Amino acid sequence: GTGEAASGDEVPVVVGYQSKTINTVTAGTLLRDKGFFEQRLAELGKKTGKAYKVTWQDYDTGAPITAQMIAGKIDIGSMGDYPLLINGSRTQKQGDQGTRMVAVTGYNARGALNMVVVPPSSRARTLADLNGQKVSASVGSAGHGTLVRALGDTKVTVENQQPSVGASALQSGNVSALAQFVAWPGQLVFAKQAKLLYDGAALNLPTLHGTVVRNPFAQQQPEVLREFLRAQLDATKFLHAQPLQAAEIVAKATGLPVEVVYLYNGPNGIATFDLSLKSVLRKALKDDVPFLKSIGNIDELDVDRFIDDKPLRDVLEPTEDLTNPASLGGDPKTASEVWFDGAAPEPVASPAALLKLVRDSGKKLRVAYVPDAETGTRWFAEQAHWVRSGADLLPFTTEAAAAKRGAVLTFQQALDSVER
Amino acid sequence: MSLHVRSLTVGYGRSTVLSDFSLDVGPGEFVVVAGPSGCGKSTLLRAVAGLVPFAGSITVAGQAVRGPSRDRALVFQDDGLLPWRTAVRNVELPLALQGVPRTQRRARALEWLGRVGLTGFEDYLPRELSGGMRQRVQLARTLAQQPSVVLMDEPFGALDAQTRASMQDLVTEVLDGTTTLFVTHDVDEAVLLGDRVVVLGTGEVERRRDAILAAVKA
Amino acid sequence: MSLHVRSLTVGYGRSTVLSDFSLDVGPGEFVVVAGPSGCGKSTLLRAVAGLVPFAGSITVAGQAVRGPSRDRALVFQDDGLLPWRTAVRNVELPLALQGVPRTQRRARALEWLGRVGLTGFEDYLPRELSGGMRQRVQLARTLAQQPSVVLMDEPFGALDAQTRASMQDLVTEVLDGTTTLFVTHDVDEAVLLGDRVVVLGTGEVERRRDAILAAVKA
Amino acid sequence: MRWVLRIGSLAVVLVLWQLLTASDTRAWLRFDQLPTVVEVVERFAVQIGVAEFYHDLGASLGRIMAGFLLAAVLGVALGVVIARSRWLGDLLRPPLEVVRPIPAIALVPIAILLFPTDEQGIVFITFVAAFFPILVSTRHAVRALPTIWEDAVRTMGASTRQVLFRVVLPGTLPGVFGGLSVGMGVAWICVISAEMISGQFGVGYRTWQAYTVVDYPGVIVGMVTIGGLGYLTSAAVELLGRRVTRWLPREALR
Amino acid sequence: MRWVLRIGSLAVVLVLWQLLTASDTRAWLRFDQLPTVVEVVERFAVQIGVAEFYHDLGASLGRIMAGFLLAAVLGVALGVVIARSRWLGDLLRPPLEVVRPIPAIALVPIAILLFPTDEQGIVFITFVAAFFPILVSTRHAVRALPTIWEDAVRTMGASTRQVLFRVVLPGTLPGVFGGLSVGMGVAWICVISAEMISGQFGVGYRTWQAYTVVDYPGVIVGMVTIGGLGYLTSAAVELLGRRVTRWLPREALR
Ligand SMILES: Nc1ncnc2c1ncn2[C@@H]1O[C@H](COP(=O)(O)OP(=O)(O)OP(=O)(O)O)[C@@H](O)[C@H]1O
Ligand SMILES: Nc1ncnc2c1ncn2[C@@H]1O[C@H](COP(=O)(O)OP(=O)(O)OP(=O)(O)O)[C@@H](O)[C@H]1O
Ligand SMILES: [Mg+2]
Ligand SMILES: [Mg+2]
Repeated sequence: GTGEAASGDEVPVVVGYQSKTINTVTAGTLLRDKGFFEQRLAELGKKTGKAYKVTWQDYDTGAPITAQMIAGKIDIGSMGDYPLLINGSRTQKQGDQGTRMVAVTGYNARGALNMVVVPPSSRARTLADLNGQKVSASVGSAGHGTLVRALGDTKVTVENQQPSVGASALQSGNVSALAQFVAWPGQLVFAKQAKLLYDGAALNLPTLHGTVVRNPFAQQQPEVLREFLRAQLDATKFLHAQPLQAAEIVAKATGLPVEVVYLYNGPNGIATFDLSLKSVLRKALKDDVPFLKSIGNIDELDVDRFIDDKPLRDVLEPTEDLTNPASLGGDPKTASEVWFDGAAPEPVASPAALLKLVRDSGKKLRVAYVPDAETGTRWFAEQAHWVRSGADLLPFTTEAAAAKRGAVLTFQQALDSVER
Repeated sequence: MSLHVRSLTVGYGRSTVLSDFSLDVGPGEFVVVAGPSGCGKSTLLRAVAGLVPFAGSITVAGQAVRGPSRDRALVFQDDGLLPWRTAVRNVELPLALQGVPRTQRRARALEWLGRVGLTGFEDYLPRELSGGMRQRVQLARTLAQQPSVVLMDEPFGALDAQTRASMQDLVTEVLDGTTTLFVTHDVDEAVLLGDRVVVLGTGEVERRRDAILAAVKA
Repeated sequence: MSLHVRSLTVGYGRSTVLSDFSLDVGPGEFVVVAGPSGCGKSTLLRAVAGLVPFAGSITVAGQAVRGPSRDRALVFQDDGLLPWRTAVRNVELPLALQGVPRTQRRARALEWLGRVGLTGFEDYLPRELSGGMRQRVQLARTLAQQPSVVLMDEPFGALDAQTRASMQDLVTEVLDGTTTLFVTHDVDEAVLLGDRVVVLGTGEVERRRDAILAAVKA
Repeated sequence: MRWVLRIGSLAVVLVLWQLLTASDTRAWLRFDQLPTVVEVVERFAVQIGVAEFYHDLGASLGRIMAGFLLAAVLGVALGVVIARSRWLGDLLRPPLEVVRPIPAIALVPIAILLFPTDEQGIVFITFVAAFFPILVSTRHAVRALPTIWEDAVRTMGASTRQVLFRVVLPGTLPGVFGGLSVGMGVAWICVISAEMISGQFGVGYRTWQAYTVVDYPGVIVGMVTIGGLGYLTSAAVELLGRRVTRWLPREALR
Repeated sequence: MRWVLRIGSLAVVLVLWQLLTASDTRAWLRFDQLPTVVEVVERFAVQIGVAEFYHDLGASLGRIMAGFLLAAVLGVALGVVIARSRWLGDLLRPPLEVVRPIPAIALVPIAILLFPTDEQGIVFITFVAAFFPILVSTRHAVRALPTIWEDAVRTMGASTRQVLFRVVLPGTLPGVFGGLSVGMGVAWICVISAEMISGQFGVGYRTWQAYTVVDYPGVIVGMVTIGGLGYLTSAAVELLGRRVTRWLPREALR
């Protein structure tokens, strides 16, 4: 135990995080790299006269973090919505010895954090085309939940695999599709190893990641928890102010391409970073409980008891506002971004303007981001599906959504057809 | 020390090898055991050494035999040397087990090796020695142990006449006064060494040959 | 078949055991090899069997020896039986290797076991047999093989006088006309069986004892 | 009597576990969070009523047996070859020795990318797991084989092949069966890694699944099931081993 | 000459791999998605310039050595005891045999719950991995030991302890070293499972992390590193084994 093992003047704090789950960077990778937590603890130390020693542990999923928290070896952790619920239900038995969710790291109000991708050569256009085929998902993860809800009557065989195992299976052709959470879909699509079949935003159900703390730790070291939340707020503000720099830090620490991190964590990105435990998000968590119970992953969970926003209220004034504080400026429905080789990313007012700029500038394109015309999901312009609508060209994340609006163009065709 | 075997019965599961066999050996007596192949000579020696379970009783100096002891040494018919120890270290072994200090025991082992004619071979592993040489290392090892009862199972079977003669001399000298059971098929050897010859056979007859022996030894 | 050993030199790394040794054995001749313990008798037999590398030449019926062959069988001084095969299956082994059908080879093996006096022990594993019994199984195995050259390394060393005599009779009968090298320390045996005795020694002297033999055999 | 002792010792372990976990003992080792025997037994009782449980058992057993049999044949064959042929030994040992310590889980991506179907990949991983212990034990057993038996059959005119089948194989059986027993154990300890590929069923898959949702009684039911299956399969190997090595001198003492 | 062959054989394997992967061969086995040798070497070149790489090496080596040494001592001791004492054998074998096949990964949650620190848990898992092969090989080696050596020293008055140290241990060394070599290999194949606990560093941890971002060259660099370390440590065990078993008859033939 770390909190209770605090002996003398040294207070150990163990933080568990998932570097690759980039929706949690403000409580993990970025926070660690910027040293905000250590700085704040140093300040606190001056007042309390204690020294604080932070240990960071990086895991690939939420399960080991929960396991370590049950064992009393991790004090503060961060993970996605379903793992959060499992964490809460497993520790609920322990009563006051259990855990509490104290903050959100990031969320997507429509659910675009989860997607289904297929190999580039796949002929499938909609989920229904997967009927009778094998789809890889991590059962009990948010990606799985999205898949099940979106499938409706379509019958598929779910291969329950870890995300990385599923990615291998997708590449080898042993499964027809992969349903996963951030950053898998973006990463596979960016590496041209997959294309997007289904965007979770179509479900319009929020998905989120959050921070949990071990109750005994929160009670014994309330000021440390407070400083953690302050530091998480520091990291969130830094990400809002310096999205590119933040993306580069995360990319370097995780080995993910910066273009993928910037897709999710950049301005108007798929992930909105905000600590507030908004009521829509609480409701989303409660709505997930029956699903997890139905597949036998949890017994019961009192979400209201599990969520504790008192510590957070000491740190900030929570908000219910759903707009992304990291903004590109202009109309968030159309604001796009283009990133030429050797230059910094620059905002463009609309997808059509972006096409024109790319074609006319003659510069080599590194990556470009456009918002889906329907859901607003930020996506790679080159992997988007384009439809002409009057004088305008509209991007869609999936071919199925685009086809409903007219003839579907590739990025290259869209470039060629944009007005001079 | 006197050795008394009373109603000894030894069986190996499917066959009874010795049944109701008795033998008395006086202190310091040298008894030759003879008999046809497979009659149970080795079995008798192993029983006295305490290496096989038996029915009946065996006593040495009044003490019942319950298991092996350093007082009853056995020269095995098969090769009983430890293959990972050189000749000299095999001879050192009983001394080491008796707690003789390292330098002393090496000197004594080398001396015994010399007496069986193996000076120069002390660093050879058993697999580098000839059959007769290995028998002599075993002999040296047993003599170095200085037990009060010596059991020898065809110890000179692989030796040429000349080497055998000098080993016989050695044994006669060293084991003088030591109670000994000695298995051999060589009649001359039996006559030369034995105070008495016991012939195991189908009926486990014991034949006294004291008269003959007395005549020859005179 | 005639056997010619020319300038044979065998060494084991640290020691040269035989050097520049020559020997001629005529077809069907029975040569006894004798000599002090460790002089190289077993080494000579192993060289002729093709089991150790050597310098010089060994030819059998004009063919140079390059490795082991079924024409040159060896009765080992140590126990050469396969411990996982029963007595009869050990005797069957050379027959099996020669492709004799299963039923036939069992019958023949049983017959050979009978001739060495081991009827009733065919299902015993080697570890269940006495030393002399194992030697006889080895003998049966070699005779069953019917090689054209037989090499025997003290095959009767562990046998009592009576059994030894009957084995000698057997060998004389069966190996009549077979070229044989026979190591023994028993002078009577040498005289009885050998057409000629070769004594290996420090100088590898060869001593003809034909005269004596002729007198005894007459 | 012996069976009483054997079963009794298992019972003692269970009682100890129950006591330690139920009393939340925390003396250096911490038993407070581990599930109690009663919890596990309850879960087990539920599991054995579910058809899926038997499906898992069958699937895992089949995979392990396939991988193990392949490994037994190839491991013994290559072990003998490497130990006896200096040339082939020098050729094959370096790559094999470098591949040998590679973790079973690290083979998961390779197995998926290399093999057309999941089942092949799973069998491949169990094969690799069992293969190396068998190979190494066989190699060591061949090295320790006395030379006289081989010399004996060679003077009977045995060919290299006959020496292998008449002497080397039977003579090394005690060591080889040691390797087979270890190989069977290692195949089971890699069953989770292998079945990570599976995505649908198998005891290892189910156990890992329980862990990903931090369901400890589920994990322990999986472990007990694997322990039981592993015990049975190893016991079968050991029994067979005992039967074919009855000739060992020590066997007379039992 | 022998070294040329040994290194040559590794080179041939590498060239083959490069050819198969670079040409995207897909003939039953599918090499098209695997990284080429060149990609892996490039990544390796980057890795060996990073201080963290050496930190990982050191950490994993330390953990493996600690677990292995513990396993060697306990495995040999218990293996001998179980093989020689019928009573203790009946008592200890059932629980041990049931625990033996339990997957290393399945021990991860247990190790987390049971041990106060992560390092202890990691060493525990490597210990368990190496322990059973050593135990089983020792047990089999003791069973195959000729009886005559023991009889010989007992007639010299050796105590049970002396029989163990003078006969059983040296006599079983060939088999025990087979077990140690296998145990070392199995300890490495479980290093990823063990270091899943770590969350911070270690070669196994790093390899698994590379896989969680589907970085195949990174995974293969990890596998090669583990292969190399495993090779070196097993080679050390084998070398030591060869030195202490020079007395084997077959050693004269080398
Ligand atoms: N593997 C070996 N390594 C080294 N030296 C050996 C080896 N085998 C035999 N020797 C040596 O060769 C010599 C002759 O051995 P060999 O077995 O041929 O003797 P032998 O005449 O058969 O003796 P014995 O009558 O005692 O059986 C001995 O001095 C022995 O030490
Ligand atoms: N382990 C065993 N299992 C079964 N029978 C055995 C065992 N050991 C010995 N025997 C039998 O016991 C009998 C006597 O064997 P023992 O070795 O005592 O004979 P021996 O008189 O020493 O013969 P030899 O002169 O040939 O050495 C033999 O018939 C043998 O088959
Ligand atoms: Mg005998
Ligand atoms: Mg000899």
